[in-house]
Amino acid sequence: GSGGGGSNGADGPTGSPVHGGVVRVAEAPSTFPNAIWPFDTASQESTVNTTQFQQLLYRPLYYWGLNDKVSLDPDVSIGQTPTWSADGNTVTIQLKPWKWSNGETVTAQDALFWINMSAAETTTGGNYTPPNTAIGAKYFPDNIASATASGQTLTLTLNTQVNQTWFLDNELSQIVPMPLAWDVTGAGQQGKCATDAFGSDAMKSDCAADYNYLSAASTKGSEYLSNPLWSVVNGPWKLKSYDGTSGAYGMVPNPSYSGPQKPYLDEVDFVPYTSATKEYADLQAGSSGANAIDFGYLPAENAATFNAKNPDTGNPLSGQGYYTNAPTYLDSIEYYQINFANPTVGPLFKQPYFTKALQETVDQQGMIDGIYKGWAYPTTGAVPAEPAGNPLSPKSAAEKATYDPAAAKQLLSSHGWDTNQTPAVCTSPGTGANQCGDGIAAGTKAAYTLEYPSGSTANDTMAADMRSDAAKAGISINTVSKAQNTIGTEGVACSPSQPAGCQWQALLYGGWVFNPDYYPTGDALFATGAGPNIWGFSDPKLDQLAAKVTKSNDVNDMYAYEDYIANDQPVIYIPNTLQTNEVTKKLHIDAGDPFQGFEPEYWYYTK
Amino acid sequence: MTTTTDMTSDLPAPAPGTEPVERPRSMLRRGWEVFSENKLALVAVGILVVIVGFCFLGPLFYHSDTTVVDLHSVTRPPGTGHPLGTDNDGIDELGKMMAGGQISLEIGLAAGLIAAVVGALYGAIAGYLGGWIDALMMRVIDSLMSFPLIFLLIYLSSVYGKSKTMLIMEVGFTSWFGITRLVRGEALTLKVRDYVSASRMMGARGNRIVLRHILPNTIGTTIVNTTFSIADAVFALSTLSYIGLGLQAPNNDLGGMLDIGTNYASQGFWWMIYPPAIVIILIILCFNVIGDALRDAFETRLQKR
Amino acid sequence: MALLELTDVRTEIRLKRSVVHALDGVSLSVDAGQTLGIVGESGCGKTMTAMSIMQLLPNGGDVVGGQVLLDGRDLLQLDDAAMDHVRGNEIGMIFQDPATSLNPTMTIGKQISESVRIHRHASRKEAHDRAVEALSLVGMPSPKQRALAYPHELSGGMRQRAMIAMALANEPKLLIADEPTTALDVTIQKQILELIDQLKHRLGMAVILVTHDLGVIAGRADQIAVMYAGKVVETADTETLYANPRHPYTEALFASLPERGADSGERLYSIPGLPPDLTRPPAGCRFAPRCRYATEECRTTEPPLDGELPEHRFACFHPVGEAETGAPAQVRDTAVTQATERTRTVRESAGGEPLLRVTNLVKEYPVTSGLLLRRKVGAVSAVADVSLTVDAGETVGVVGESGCGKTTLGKLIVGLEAPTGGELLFNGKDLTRAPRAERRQLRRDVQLMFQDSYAAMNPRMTVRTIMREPLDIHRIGSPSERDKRLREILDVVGLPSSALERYPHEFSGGQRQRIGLARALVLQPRLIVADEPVSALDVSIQSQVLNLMSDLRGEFGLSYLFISHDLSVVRYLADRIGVMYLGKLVEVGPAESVYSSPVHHYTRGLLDTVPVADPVLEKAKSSQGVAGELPSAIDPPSGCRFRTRCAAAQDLCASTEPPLVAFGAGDHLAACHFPLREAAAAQPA
Amino acid sequence: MTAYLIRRLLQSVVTVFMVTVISFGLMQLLPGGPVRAILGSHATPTTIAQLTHQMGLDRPVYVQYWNWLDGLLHGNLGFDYVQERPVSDLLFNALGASAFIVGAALILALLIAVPVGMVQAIKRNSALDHGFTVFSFVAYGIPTFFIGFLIQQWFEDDLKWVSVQNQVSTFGDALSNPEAVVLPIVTLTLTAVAGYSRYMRSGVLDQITQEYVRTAKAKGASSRRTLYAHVLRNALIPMATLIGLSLPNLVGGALIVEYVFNIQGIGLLTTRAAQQNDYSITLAATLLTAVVTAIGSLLADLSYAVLDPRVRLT
Ligand SMILES: Nc1ncnc2c1ncn2[C@@H]1O[C@H](COP(=O)(O)OP(=O)(O)OP(=O)(O)O)[C@@H](O)[C@H]1O
Ligand SMILES: Nc1ncnc2c1ncn2[C@@H]1O[C@H](COP(=O)(O)OP(=O)(O)OP(=O)(O)O)[C@@H](O)[C@H]1O
Ligand SMILES: [Mg+2]
Ligand SMILES: [Mg+2]
Ligand code: NI
Repeated sequence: GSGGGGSNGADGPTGSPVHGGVVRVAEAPSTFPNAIWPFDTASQESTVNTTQFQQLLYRPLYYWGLNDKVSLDPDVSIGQTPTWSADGNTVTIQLKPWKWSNGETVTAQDALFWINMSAAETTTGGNYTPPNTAIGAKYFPDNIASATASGQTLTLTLNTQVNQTWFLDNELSQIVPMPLAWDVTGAGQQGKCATDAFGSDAMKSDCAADYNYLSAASTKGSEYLSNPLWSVVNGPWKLKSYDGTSGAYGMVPNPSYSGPQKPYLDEVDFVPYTSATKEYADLQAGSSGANAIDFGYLPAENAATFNAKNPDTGNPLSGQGYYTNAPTYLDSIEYYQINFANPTVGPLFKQPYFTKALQETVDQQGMIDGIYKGWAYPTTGAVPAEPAGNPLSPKSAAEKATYDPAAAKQLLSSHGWDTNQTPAVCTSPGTGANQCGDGIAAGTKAAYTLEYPSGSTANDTMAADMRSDAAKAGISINTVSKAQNTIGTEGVACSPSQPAGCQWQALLYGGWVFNPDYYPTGDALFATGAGPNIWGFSDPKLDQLAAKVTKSNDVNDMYAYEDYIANDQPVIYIPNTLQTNEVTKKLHIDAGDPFQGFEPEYWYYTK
Repeated sequence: MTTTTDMTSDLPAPAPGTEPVERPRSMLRRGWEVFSENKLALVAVGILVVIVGFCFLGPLFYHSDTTVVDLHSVTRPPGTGHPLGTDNDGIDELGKMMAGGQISLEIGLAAGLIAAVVGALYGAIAGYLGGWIDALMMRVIDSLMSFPLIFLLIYLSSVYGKSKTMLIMEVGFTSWFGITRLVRGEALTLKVRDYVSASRMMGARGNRIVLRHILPNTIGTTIVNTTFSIADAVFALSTLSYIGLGLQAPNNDLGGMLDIGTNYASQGFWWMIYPPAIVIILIILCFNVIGDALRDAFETRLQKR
Repeated sequence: MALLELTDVRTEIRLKRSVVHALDGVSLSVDAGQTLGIVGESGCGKTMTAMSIMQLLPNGGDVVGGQVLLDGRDLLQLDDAAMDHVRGNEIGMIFQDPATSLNPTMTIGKQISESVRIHRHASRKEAHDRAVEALSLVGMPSPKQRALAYPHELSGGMRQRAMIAMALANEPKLLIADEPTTALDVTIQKQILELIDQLKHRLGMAVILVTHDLGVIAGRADQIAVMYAGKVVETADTETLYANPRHPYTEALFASLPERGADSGERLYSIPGLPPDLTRPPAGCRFAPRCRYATEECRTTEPPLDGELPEHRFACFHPVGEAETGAPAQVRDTAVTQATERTRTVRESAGGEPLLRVTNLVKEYPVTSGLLLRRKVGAVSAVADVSLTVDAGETVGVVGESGCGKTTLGKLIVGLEAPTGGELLFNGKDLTRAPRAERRQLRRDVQLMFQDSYAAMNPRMTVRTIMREPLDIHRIGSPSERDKRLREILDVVGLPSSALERYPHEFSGGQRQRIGLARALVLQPRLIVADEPVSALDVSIQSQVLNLMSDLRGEFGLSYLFISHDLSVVRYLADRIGVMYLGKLVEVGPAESVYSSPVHHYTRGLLDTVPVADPVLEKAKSSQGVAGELPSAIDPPSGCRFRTRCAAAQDLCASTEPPLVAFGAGDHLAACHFPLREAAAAQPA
Repeated sequence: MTAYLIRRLLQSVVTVFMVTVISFGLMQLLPGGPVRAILGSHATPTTIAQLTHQMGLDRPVYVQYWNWLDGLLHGNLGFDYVQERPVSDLLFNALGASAFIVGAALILALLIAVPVGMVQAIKRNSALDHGFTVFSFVAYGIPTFFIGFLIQQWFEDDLKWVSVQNQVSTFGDALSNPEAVVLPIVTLTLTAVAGYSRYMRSGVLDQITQEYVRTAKAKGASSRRTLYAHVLRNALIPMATLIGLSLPNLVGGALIVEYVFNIQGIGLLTTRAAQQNDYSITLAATLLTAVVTAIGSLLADLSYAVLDPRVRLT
């Protein structure tokens, strides 16, 4: 959160800020940014890449997170509040004349560059959701009829009715102005993507040429510093060092940053770790050493039981010079993905009774208490219950996580499964009410493989617990731990047109932070064919409801969507965890924003 | 006896044939005597027997379910119901150690035996054939031995998988080079021994010489080094598990238990670390001590005492 | 007063579970300028005596009683530092195997000068000069350069010279030589013994010469002590002892010597049984269990070391030989010399095709060099153009220095090596070129008896498996027939059939050699190639094996090709003898003829070199034997290969290779341009 | 001696060549072939065909091998499709820290093990000997990672003698941050000392029973002199080959301590790559370490040849 953040006592020392100093931040185990260009593919779209790396360098048109709420921060945004034409078909945006570090002004052309790129690169762009013609739903940029830039003014004409909140929160929020210095197709070869007319054929090929060059350069870690492309920034920070082998990188203030809140610190270093154990060992060495970690995290197994009033209670590293600030409730839901289109287990997951039974075997509260010691809260549906600011329907606000393996078992046996063995076996195939369901042959086993990220004891335990509890209901989960990256590359979209991506059965990769789809309509996540929806989930009714939200300004449409999806099970929910930070006592940081971003420009040492 | 073979003169000397063919202690007996003189080795055998009993027979007497996770009783210190406490999954540590020890031992032994068979055969054949073939076969071993084992193992396990059978093959594959070298060295000296010449002169072929004469005489080396390679296999396996490239949950070997346990070191949950660590160290230690004693026993085999 | 005097020395070696009573009351003395010889079977305590003097006993060893007086000073009372000063300074010592007794990573010059530096506190330079001096003293050629050589760069003889130089660098009063020549060739042995003798005179020191060889000691020692089982059983001056041994053990040792039986054709005497186990030495006379004169008294009471004359003492209640009065001894017929007539075989085939005909046999081993592709850069000429016949029932002996190609010849004949050239006809059929099946058949008729039967038996197999192996390989008979055959053969070689179930290591050396012979006999061969079958055995056991071989020859009509470096053994058994030198057969002929009137200078030298167990003969020998060392077989001398060591060599010898020509009657042939006697008029084809 | 040197050199050229053949073979044996391994299981036939062609994998094996080898000789270890970087970039970066740790541990271990083994042999069966024997057995029996863990526990967490928070990846890093590498080096040294000291002990014992030692004593050399002038040198010579033989072990140990102590060396890189099924790095690192150890053993052997006069003639 920006702006008024920091009022909370748990944000640390309240003395007056000092300018200067270096902060060393511990990275999560084996996790570090690997793409610098803020135009990510689906697999590059991770919080590490976007909010902990790219956004420090390249500021989006609209910046979210005000006072730790799901709310736009107008000061930090480049774009002024958009103005709508009366008919609601045209929206005009004035860009503040911020400067790129190469001296050029951030103009509407820069925003159009991004829009053109996203219109050309629909197959590669990670945020793209294809139009659903069956229900007449269109998403960005398919819902744009024309886009023009003139000086600081960006004008977009729509070809469909939209919910304006949604359009700002979920569509305009994606736009990241790109410097014209990037409009190149090779070193020193001028491109035309930024200047082509939106939607023209020339735009498609010109942008593709730019894309090929930029996307390749974006992953060449060894050239981040040497490649002039990436020296042009407009964020508060610029890259000082980057080591693609270890994952270490450092940021220093961008002197030509034009926005508010210029950094206090001289430098922020991100320190890689291969294991949480090692990170913890370093924290234990104390915060005073020359190379001490100033901002780390406490592995779940070492945390004391969570005390919401004073998160610092029982902090094992108090003596080492650290305090624990109030945890950030991310605007997110946690789940693992089940592959509806997997030829083997897809038919199973397509049975609502089965996924419901599966969800019943997930002991969220048990995990929260047993694994996370209270540093977590249950995921109860598709719209985050925390933090404040989300449009929760009364029904979903009242939703509780349940755990009832006996009921789950009952569900299976009442649908034609022999649950006397694990895995249960379908004995009564067919589509009747008490039969296994469509596509499930006799003898099918209630079994699938769940891959989850290695390197964290908490994850291991969670997987073991889910396996153990599912077995109680006759469902056999084969849990396999793999590196986070591996799971990321494996979990590519699975669809009839991409059968090669359908190998995996279930993946615990990480949940969804509603960023930049800040309005949790689900169109960018659960809609048929949505970019992140790689698990082949498709519910025509749901698509319709979601599409309706994008068009109507009525919040009841949102509630209708929510209440519908509450009885659906697009994913299997698991607890949302709260990160336990360990911060050097001299360092003031306010609670992080709900979008998992790092905002080190707000951090300072106190006198 | 005919007169011509009567070696006695008319002198009062006993016929040489009736010389007492005194039966000295047999080779095995003598080996055992040397071995059993080594008190440390006897203790090691004892400990190993206890550990094997603990791992394989223990579950018959001590019942615990090592598959059911119980998040309401995680990381309990030792106490009633859980003599060695519980782990982060709420699983009884003692029962888990039995299961983990079983797997560690099974893989270690199987891999060690594979190494012994492959290594001894390869070495004996290379040594016997000699010349170009030997040179080539040994360069292969040289280069395989240049690979740091753990690198090779990491590669193999990440590529070919981490199931029990694959791990046996992988660990087995990486542990036969040492035996091969030694056996080959011995084969080189054995094949020029007179008894091999004698056999060759009688018309014996290569396979007979390798199988009947060379291999049996390298058995000492092979046994001694199998013992060591079992220790090494257990060692390697635990390392592999520790870095997360060994067996996958819910099949945990002792190394995997340590991997988890060490995460809780700063919490003071000693029962998740030291019991499995001690068992694994004891297994490795015992096999090494036994191997050492066996080597002594085999080396002094023909020594007059 | 004697220079060194041992009184009642008792030495024990403490093992883990037992104590070896290695020396039990040994009393000896040596005077300055005298040589004391110590003889006895293996394990009787010769080395322990030497080591007790030097106080260099193995781990656990300790002198537990007695006195070792050197110049009246008891060495046993000295502390470590003082003893260090005695070793190498007052007493020098040389060991059996110069190859292992020298530090492999230090130049010999350094090793010698170390001794000088320790005792004389000499500077590096002085010590080095002294080392070079010592090397020239021991007759090392070009001592200056050799001082800089490492042991492995020297030949065996030179190494032993270096050892001697080291021992003598400080001109000690006493030199102890423990089997100084056992590891060396006869010709070198002679040179080394001569050298020690010379140096003894030159330096006026006392020498203790330890050996198991009665011949070696005969010509060298002034006094002799015969040891048995940790005790001195007889001691006398050399002439007396050889002429009139009083202890039955000494007597038996002499009777076992093949040279004593060679002329007479008598069976050799062999001492039954084995020496006692010194961890539990028997009460009474230790020789009693093996003694043919032993009585009850011998088994209970220990005989004192005593005698009619103080110079000749023996520990026996029933001495043999002549009681002495101080007058010159008269050799008496002892029981031994009345041994039965040895069964002489009759040579079956005179004329006709011999059993084995070797013609122009050549074997060269390639010498390779090069990096990856091993190029052949030369050849070891191991056997060069040898022609030889063995008739049925005949024993042909082959003698020669080490490395002359004897073993290679044997291997070629039994088919363990393929010849480079020449022909091997067995029974008229070519052994190397016959069809495979026939060759297999022929091979069965030629068997090899190894020098070390123990090494020739797989230690992991029982005697049954070992002996059955030839039958198994050739698939002869049913299993029960095979076993029957084994038992028969064992019976023949005088072993009980219970031996079948045992392992080789459970037998004594002599028994093993019998098993080796038995195995060779299993296939009922017609020719046995025996490669040094007795050279690893003690004389007493050696005689058993020789007797057995000789007996079997008659029973089975066997022929032997008998290979040995020991001329006396060959002479005892062989009908004809071939002398090899550096791959060549230089002389061949009937045994008597070759011995009594050798033609080739090499044969002559060899005969002179071989020590004979007769002090009179031995001391009378004037010739130096064969000088120098065997040249390399890689690049053998041109012409006559012996010319480099031959006193009679002339230019002709270098340019032309002498052919084998007949000398005298029979088939006595020799290859020499300047023979010791005139060639026969008619040359054989 | 030159002949020996050259032969040994050629031998290790052959060995290194074999190392590359084996590595290449391992790469070929990847399930589904190298391309599928690179692209992952979800690759489409067209992308597979594309990359297959691009990598030249549709050519005969020997051509592929040749091209691959040619690349190796030019420092090209392949391209990592997971991290999208040339493998050599990644590897050479990480080599420094590993080299420092291995080198330091090797030297330290020898400095400790040689005198320890010697003393053990001389004072054979004394309490000291038994003590060290037990120590080396135990040190040998404890998995390296656990030794590392214990050392970290004691020195870093409990005693707080060192605090290690530095990221070390290059040789220079290691040199300038001794605190960061001291514990890993201690760990590795401990394991190495165990092996070396036992070897040294038995080497000295071997030599002590040699006959030339008896000769030296017969010369009147004192026990001290015998030991230093004769036994020690001869016992040290075979240590040279031992160093060569133990190098792979040491490098393997380095991998583990890097993992435990978070040193950004080649071991950690490999482990991480393996955890991410990033075969090209794992394989290249394996190959690289094998080549380095092969060269190491060569050097050890050569020093053996220099030390032992007996080798010179052969
Ligand atoms: N290191 C040792 N440990 C135990 N016993 C030994 C040792 N050395 C010699 N002996 C025993 O001491 C006795 C005397 O041995 P010694 O070496 O003096 O015999 P030897 O007469 O020199 O024999 P050889 O002719 O074989 O050299 C033998 O019984 C032998 O077994
Ligand atoms: N396999 C071999 N390769 C190369 N050279 C050999 C081989 N075997 C023997 N020689 C050489 O051939 C020559 C004759 O050796 P051989 O063993 O026949 O001699 P020998 O007379 O039996 O000697 P000894 O009395 O020592 O047994 C020697 O110079 C020896 O070095
Ligand atoms: Mg001796
Ligand atoms: Mg020979
Ligand atoms: Ni804030």
